[in-house]
Amino acid sequence: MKRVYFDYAATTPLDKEVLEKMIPYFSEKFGNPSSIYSEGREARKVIDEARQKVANSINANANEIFFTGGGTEADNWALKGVAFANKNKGNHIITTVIEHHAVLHTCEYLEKHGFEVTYLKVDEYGLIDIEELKTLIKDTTILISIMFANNEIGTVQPIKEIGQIAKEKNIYFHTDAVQALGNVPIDVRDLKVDLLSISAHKIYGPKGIGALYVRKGVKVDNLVHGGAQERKKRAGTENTPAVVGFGEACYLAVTDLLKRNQKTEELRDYLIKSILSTVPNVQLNGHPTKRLPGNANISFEFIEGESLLLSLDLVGISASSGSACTSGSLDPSHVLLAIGLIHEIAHGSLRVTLGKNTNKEEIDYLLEQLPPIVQRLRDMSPLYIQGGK
Amino acid sequence: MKRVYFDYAATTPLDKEVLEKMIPYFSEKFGNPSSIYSEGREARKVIDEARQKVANSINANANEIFFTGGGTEADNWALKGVAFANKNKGNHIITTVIEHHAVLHTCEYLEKHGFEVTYLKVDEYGLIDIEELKTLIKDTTILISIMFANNEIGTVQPIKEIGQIAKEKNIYFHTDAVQALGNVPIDVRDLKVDLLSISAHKIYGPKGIGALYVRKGVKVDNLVHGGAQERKKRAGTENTPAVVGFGEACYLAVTDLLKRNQKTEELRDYLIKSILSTVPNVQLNGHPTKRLPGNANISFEFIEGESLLLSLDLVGISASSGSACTSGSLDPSHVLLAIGLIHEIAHGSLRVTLGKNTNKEEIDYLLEQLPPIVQRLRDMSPLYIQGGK
Amino acid sequence: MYTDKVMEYFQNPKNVGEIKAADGVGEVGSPACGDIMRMYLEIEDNIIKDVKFKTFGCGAAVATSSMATEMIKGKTIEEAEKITNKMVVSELGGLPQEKIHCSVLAEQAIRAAIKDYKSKQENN
Amino acid sequence: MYTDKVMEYFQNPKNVGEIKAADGVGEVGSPACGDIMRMYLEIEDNIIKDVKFKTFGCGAAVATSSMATEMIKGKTIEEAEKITNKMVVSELGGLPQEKIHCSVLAEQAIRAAIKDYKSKQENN
Ligand SMILES: Cc1ncc(COP(=O)(O)O)c(C=O)c1O
Ligand SMILES: Cc1ncc(COP(=O)(O)O)c(C=O)c1O
Repeated sequence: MKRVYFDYAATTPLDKEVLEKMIPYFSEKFGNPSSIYSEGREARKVIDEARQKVANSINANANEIFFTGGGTEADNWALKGVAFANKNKGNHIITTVIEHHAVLHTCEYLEKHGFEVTYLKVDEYGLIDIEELKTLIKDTTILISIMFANNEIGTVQPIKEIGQIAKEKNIYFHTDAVQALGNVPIDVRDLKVDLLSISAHKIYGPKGIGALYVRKGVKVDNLVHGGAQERKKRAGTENTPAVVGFGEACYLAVTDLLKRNQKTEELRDYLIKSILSTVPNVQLNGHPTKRLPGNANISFEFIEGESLLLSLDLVGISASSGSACTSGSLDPSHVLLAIGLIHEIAHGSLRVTLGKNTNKEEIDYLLEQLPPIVQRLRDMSPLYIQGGK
Repeated sequence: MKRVYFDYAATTPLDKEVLEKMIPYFSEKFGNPSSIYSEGREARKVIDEARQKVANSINANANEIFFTGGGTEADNWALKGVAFANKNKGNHIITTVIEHHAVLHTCEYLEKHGFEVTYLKVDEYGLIDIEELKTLIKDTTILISIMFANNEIGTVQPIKEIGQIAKEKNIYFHTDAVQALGNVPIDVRDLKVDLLSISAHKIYGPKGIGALYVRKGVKVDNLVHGGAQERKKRAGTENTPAVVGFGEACYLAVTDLLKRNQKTEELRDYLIKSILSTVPNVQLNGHPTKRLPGNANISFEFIEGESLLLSLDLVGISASSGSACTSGSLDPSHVLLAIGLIHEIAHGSLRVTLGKNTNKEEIDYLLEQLPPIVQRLRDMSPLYIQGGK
Repeated sequence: MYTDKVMEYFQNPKNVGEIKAADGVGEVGSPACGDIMRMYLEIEDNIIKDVKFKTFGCGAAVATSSMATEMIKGKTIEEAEKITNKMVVSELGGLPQEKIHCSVLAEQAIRAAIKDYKSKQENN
Repeated sequence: MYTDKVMEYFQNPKNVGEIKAADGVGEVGSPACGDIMRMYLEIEDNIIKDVKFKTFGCGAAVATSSMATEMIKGKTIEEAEKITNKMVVSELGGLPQEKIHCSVLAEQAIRAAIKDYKSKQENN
């Protein structure tokens, strides 16, 4: 059976072009970049080049880019690193209730270690309130960490405004841009961001590598201690092929970004409109316009997400849900609850995320398969009464 | 120019066979293993299989293996994780002065966070004294972390005896086995090890992946917070191709281990004997027999290591040194100083590490090139007086 | 994650539906926790003549509902009461650890429906 | 990490050796820190007629020693005293940041050798 992948927000296939660039660094040019002989120098050189490409993709300087083992590590590092390095200035951190777990669980950890964390709530579209943010800032606030774009509902925050406020108040501003890179233009200077997390596998790069942008001058403790790699900021033998791949992926991610987005948004809007107009008792989650170009998140009343995913999988469609069942917990997505969805609606959510090669045929296949599946599950549901609630 | 690589302790080329197994998981079977659709389930399955292979290579259970971003992260996790999770029992940690920086700098970090660390010294061969270890144990000792085999001088510690003592005293025992895996048979049950760090790129596996063995029942805090991956112990999207490669590399690393070691040791002993008998004013560092099969570490009086490495590089030979100059610091290797070498001798050390494909021709090429280079550098050295000191 | 048998029961569940004038109806679970199971029993001479279910829930919830209905159909009430979630799970060839709680729901739904039948009988 | 010119000077250093009855000898650095430079000067009529060096140290130390000797050969003492480590580094086309300290050694060695020459002159 032909398969159609609609979960690009979860992970993307490694671009063949990117893999090509990585291949030589696995078995032939495998030298440790910390070594001074020719194999090592060669590795060092391509790492420097890749670092420049990553930096270019967010308008940073190369020496502000530090490679990590992924987006999660970058988030952990940003929060713990800033918190512990600046605890003499204060112990208060502001974040939001809809952050990725990489940020939320790190905040919980920090709360156990003497920090106070305020979780900004969001409106029905998943947007924070800038005015509320201002009122929450205290003398002890040392860090604001607000995600660039949400991984579930795709809502894009007013990053520039937040950066402005943080700058005025002299507070560090970190943003988790794992979902934003390659989907939204990012300029760390213009946005006045101090720290920013990214991850390669979300932009057709390799898994197991990410980066933290740390603006020059920002005080941040190390997270991973050891050798002198990454200018003594992040220890561990450099993953040369992954770094090379990440550099290339970043380059491709920002090339023709706006043109690509236009195409993606058209397809995505066609998808959303079609579903909303053909399937009753559905609702779009997230902001109607301030959202990632490839993100559609729709709740189907009366049915549960995992059943929907399994049914789609059986006809060759891969998508994701905010249902708890997939993770074995009982609560559905904290993001869907945060935008005010009641439990059973949150359980019945479907996240369809489009990639750069998604085409209309794939969307049409989904549009053909989805309604009967929803109907079948509704027919099976004790919550469903023909013709609505 | 043909190049001869003698720095297998720094990193190894990815085995072509291993790369073959990884390739499908980059661009085709790229699904996120946490997803429930077919692409995700497929990834989950191969990760489970790889975990079993890694477990088999050290006689652990699969559910005691947790993948990390490398050996450094595994060391950081083991030490910080055990320290913070058990601080109600005590705050004392015992390690050695010759650990890798991944352990040493983590210990320094822990000292800043209220832990007391005792650094066991070593004898002229780099061995710890078991009796001394016993006397250092206190009521507050919660962790002993002693490396399996040293990365610079190759000395292999009496791990089983340490495990026995730790067990008797009810203290957790961690060992950094990054250099040991694939070179020494490892059986965590027999050795009574509670935690053990390994890294794939040292055993012809991919860079950017390692693992921490955590014996069932050991209390350890998380290091990287976020998603529910690795049974909620280590967050971050799984690096499927790297995991698959690590599994395969572990399998190959322990297959025919003893036969491979015999060959390697023969070559290594031939190398050492030849240098010691043809070049005056040299000495072997590390233990004569209790050492890694592929490790030769030799000091050449009157010359400095980086010059030696550069000269060797110019004739196509890659090797490593304990000289400080390579790292930009002034002090030479802490390991060489710990075994009692004076500074100028430590600076003039050469580490030659053999790999599984190293052959006699390569050794002979080194033996042909090395003596005139050493002589040339000595002739340039103000410390050298013809015919000895 | 699911066995082929679970997927087969998820894809082609037996006994989905309602029984209009059922002799016993049981509903367990809650929308909040993502699983609701409603079971309808038709009982004659102490024998479960027919059984139907409706389930809002994950794949495991649907499959266990279906399997449970099959296991009790044609059985006496006493026999049906002895069906445990473990038996349902083992008939399905196992469930992932984190899904075991769904099978408990099936067991509870049967008991709730039988209880409902019994209380109706008493009230008669 | 090193420029081609540094590598060229490392591989084929000029003026390696000793001057038996040198007019001035300067040694700087210490084995502990991994760099020792010894410089020998032959001076006639205030002009550096010949210069030789011996160096224990890294590639940068060897290359800067060699370059420094070339830069002062044939120069007056006053001119030689004006040579700074920056000038040596720039002649070599740059050095990695962490190696700049090696070039300071070359500057110091020249000054030490000239000082030795001057003190010998005074004692004469
Ligand atoms: C918003 C966001 N932050 C962080 C992460 C974690 O990144 P990684 O999987 O590279 O650890 C993800 C994806 O999983 C994400 O979507
Ligand atoms: C003994 C030892 N421990 C830890 C490490 C760190 O491993 P990795 O480079 O995978 O982070 C190394 C190698 O660099 C090592 O030799």
